[in-house]
Amino acid sequence: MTQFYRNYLAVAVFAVAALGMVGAMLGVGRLVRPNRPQPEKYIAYEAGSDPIRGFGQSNVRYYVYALLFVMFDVEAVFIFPWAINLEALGVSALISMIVFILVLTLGLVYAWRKGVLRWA
Amino acid sequence: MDFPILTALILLPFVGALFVACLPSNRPETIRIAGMMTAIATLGLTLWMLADFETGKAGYQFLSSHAWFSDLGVRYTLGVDGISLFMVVLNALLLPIALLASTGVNERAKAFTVWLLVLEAALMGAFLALDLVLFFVFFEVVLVPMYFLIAGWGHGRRNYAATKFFIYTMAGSAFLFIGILAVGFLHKSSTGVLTFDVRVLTQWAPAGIAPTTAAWLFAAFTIAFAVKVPLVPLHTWLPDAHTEAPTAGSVILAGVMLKLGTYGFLRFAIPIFPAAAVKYAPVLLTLAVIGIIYGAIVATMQPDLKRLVAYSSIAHLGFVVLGTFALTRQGLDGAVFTMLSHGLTTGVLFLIIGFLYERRHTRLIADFGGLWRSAPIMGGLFVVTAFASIGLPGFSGFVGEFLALLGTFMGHRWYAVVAASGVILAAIYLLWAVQRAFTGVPEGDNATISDLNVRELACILPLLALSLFLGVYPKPALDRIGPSVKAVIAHVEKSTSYESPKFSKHSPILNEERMDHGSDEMEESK
Amino acid sequence: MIVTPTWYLVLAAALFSIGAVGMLVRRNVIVMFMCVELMLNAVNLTFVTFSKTLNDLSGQVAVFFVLVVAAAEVAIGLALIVAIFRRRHTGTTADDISELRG
Amino acid sequence: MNPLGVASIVTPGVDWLGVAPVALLALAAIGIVLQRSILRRASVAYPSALIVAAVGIILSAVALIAQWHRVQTDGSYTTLSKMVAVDGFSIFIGGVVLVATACSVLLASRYLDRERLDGPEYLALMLLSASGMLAMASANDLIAVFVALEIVSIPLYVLVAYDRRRSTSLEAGMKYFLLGAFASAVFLYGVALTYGATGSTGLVGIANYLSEVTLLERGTLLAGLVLMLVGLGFKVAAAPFHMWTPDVYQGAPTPVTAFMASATKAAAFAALIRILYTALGGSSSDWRPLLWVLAVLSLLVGSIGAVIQTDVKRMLAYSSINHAGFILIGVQAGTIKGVSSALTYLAIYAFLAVGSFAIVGVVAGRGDADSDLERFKGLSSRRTGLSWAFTLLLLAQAGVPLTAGFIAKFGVFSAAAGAGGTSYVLALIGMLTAAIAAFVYLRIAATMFTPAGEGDQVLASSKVDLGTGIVIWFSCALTIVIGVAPGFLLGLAERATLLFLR
Repeated sequence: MTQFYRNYLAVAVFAVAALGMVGAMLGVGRLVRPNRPQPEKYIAYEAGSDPIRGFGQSNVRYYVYALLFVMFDVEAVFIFPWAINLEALGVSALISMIVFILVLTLGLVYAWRKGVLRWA
Repeated sequence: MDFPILTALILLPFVGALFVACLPSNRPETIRIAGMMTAIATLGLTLWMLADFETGKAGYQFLSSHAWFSDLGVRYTLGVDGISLFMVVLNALLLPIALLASTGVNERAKAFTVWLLVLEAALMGAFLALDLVLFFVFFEVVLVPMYFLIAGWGHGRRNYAATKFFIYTMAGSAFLFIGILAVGFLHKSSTGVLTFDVRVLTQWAPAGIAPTTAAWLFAAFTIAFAVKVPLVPLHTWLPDAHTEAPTAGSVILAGVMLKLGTYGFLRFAIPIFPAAAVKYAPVLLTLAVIGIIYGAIVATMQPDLKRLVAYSSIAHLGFVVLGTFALTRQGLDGAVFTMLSHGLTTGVLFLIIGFLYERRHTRLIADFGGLWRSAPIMGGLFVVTAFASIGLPGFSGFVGEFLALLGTFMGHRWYAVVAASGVILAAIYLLWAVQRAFTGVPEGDNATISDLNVRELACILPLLALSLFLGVYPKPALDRIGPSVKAVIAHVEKSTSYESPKFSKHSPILNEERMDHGSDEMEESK
Repeated sequence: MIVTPTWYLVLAAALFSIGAVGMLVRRNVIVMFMCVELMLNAVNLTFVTFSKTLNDLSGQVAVFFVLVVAAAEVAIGLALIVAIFRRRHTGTTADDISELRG
Repeated sequence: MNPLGVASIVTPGVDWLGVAPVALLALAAIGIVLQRSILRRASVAYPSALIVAAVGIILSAVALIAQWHRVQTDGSYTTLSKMVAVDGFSIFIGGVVLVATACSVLLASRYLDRERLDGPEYLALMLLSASGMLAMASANDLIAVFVALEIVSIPLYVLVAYDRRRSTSLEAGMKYFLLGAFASAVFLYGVALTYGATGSTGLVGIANYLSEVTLLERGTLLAGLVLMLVGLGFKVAAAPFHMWTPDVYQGAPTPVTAFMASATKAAAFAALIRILYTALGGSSSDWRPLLWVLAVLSLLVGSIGAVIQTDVKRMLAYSSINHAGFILIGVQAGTIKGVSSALTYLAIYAFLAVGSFAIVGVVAGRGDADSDLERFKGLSSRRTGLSWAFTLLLLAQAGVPLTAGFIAKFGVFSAAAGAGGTSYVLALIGMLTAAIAAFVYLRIAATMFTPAGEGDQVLASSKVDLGTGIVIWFSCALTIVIGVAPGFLLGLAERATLLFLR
């Protein structure tokens, strides 16, 4: 196999892994979640806000999720360059990144413990 | 001197103030006694210094000097000479009297006593400091106790008066501070040493600073001192402050604090910038004359006794500035002597007005009348004091103002002539006030007014006696003032082309030989 | 037509000015907030352009930091806006929020 | 070396002592968040968070002292590939920030309890902000300055709006956030332009480039300089970038105001001084006139603006603008003396501000309800000690001799006199505005000593708790001690400036 194809092999492996991961997550979700069909769940904008009275005040919760998402999204800015050079950077960089992610995780844990993630 | 007597003079009232501050505030008698003891001890120390003071020497005595904050070239340097000596004595003398006169202050007596003692300490420091920055420190610190005395125990619009007083002086001293820094740093850039020592700068500055720069710096110093004196366009804080201040505050304010301005001219502005002082002397002489006439005329029209005396202070200090910027020995002698004498006589006037106010709760001349008949001792003493203040021969006021006018006459004839009319105006406003308030038939409350008691007499009599003594026999004071003043004139003459006018041999009244002792010409002129 | 680095710099300056002016002119808090973001991104463009012309990487590194900081500011800013709306249920202009004045 | 044969990248060496003060504070903040995640009971959470905060501050201070000794013997040094400078300057400012932080933490306990606010979060945010300030004091690279600035600001936005039930607090937070973010963006654009003009973001790199190359076209560099000055001008509350100050100082919880006035100002000035002196020291003729104008405007706006206020917190906010002007007098001198005088001023102003706001916090009472001047009427009869302490601090702020305020002003004025020329004019303006500002201070003092009339509503002020008491005593004692014997502080500032890395 040429070098050229070997590179693409990595892509293929990643593609399969990604598909598998998504499948596994959905499958596990299907196994775990309760199944109680209700008519309200089929209305558009089901998740909390009332479609009739328009864009109300009650959707503050979305912000919390958006904020959390932004924080973890930005994490990627540092993780990408780090990941590309991981081998060259050595162990100390690995430790640094672990610490970094731990700090971010701590934030998430804190938010969870404060009850921010609870919907109702 | 082994014992640092000058430091002790500053520290003693301050320590006394701290001690009083620690006493329980519900024991006003204890507080008063402790305050009085401190003030009397300070007076004793001052008298000891006065006794030890070597008459006939021009330089600073009892010198002591220590590093303070050396990074910035500031030293703690104290010394006393003939110019500051009597200011220190006056300060020490007036304070126990001010305390004694304030036994009626029952509201927050502790704070009152503490502030008065702090005021004394700060004033001592200002008169003794020989480092420009140290002087400035005390010059500014003085404002704080005085502010609280006026704002806390004053009358009427006391907050307004106190704030006006504070802001005026602080704005003035802004110029002084920049001037001080400029002198220090100019000295540094030419010699490499950062110092604010008056003795060093006085020797260096006349030749070391360019004439234009010196003129600007002289102006900066002058503004600050002119506010304090106060000279006429900058005087408006004084009537308010005096009127609203409690009696003790007025006594110290007029007696000692105003002299900080004239003292500043004599000690700093003239010796450091002699050329500028000579050049701009006419400006200051003019302001002084305006002050004398204006103060007297406005005093005549005042309905309020205290305001009247306040304006008369402006006139009296005009004489001091007049004598100072005459730049003659006689003029300076007269200036320093008037500083002392004005402290005594105006102090008494404020005291008597204060006692009157305690009885009648008014100071308006129109509310009084016929007091002499109901309170003969008070009336008599008031008239005597009025005479002393006018400058009747035989009282100290005469000696000072005569010398100041004489000194001015030698070099600036017309200024002296115009200023002399101020003496007549003084007679008009004071005697007219006496006539309205004390003569006639008493009516209503005026008829039942009680006469001065022993405590009040104890406040007044020493000052009056001293004024009388110095008026008859001024030699002890002039002997001590003379050499220092002579040195100032000699310094000005040495560092500029200025020559102070001397009496010509043909003078019909006096001649040069007789001028050697200040006391001689007094006897002559009588 | 050749697009030189100057074009990018001018574009960035224009974006920055639009943001700055918008910040000063607009009264809607969310729009003001967006203006700040616009300014930050104009700065990013400037950094990248200079990094390219100077052939120096530190400009691009700077962009990473700016991105992260901008995200953090978004988080705080939105949280503040939400808190204010919860508290008063009024409009979103800066004039509505003015109890403090001297 | 490694199996795939990739060339290894040399990561920058870390001098752990150099970053220890910053890291320890940040660690303490993280520790508080962690233990808050574990401990849920409020009664346990706050005391334990307080202990963590105290340990963090103390350890950070110990690290600073260790740095000081090391710098004394080995001289200044940089670490993290010249991003962080460890020198006398950074340590001095770090000390000021730590003291101010400790005081603000002491003030906070009572306040949080009184307002029923969540304590541990507050402490974590404050420590995080303080760690940013320490980083700012030693930031030796424009990007590091920016990141540090944001670490300072972002927690502060939250702290200002911390009292979410009070709409004024939220409003102040919003204002501070919008203007702060704007200022950061402006500052950052200045950084980008400076980077474009010199090809470096490191302060030493910029200085080297400017000393080697004569720029033909200085426009970009000057624009960068001006924009950076504008950005930092916002942070130090210098006019004409002061608009947010009165509103934010008034609306913020009082302990936060104290923290902002003392620590934030010190840190922002540290960054300003380091950028100007280290990176642009060679072109001081460019920035000195700019600072001159900033100083004059700050002096005038601060003093005159204060006169027309009726709220004590707003008065103190304007006075803080005025003080920024005084510090700028020292900075604009462009000399070593100027730096050391600015350091002295910052140190002195820090405890004056903390003490003053502590007292305002006590008087304003529950809900920070009302810091109106009327509220202070007759304070002397209700709280004699408190009113005297406040009077002392106010007099010191006015610059009355024998208080620390005089030493501060004396320092900056002698720096101005040493620089000569137009600095004299500046010094004179400064003194005159000090007289105007004195009017404001006296007005507050006079109000306290005016007995409350019949109609005046006398609300009960809250009690002085231990923490607040310590802070007030501490600042009053320092005011007098430094006022009478300033040698130690002046020597320390002098020493710190000599070890200033340039």
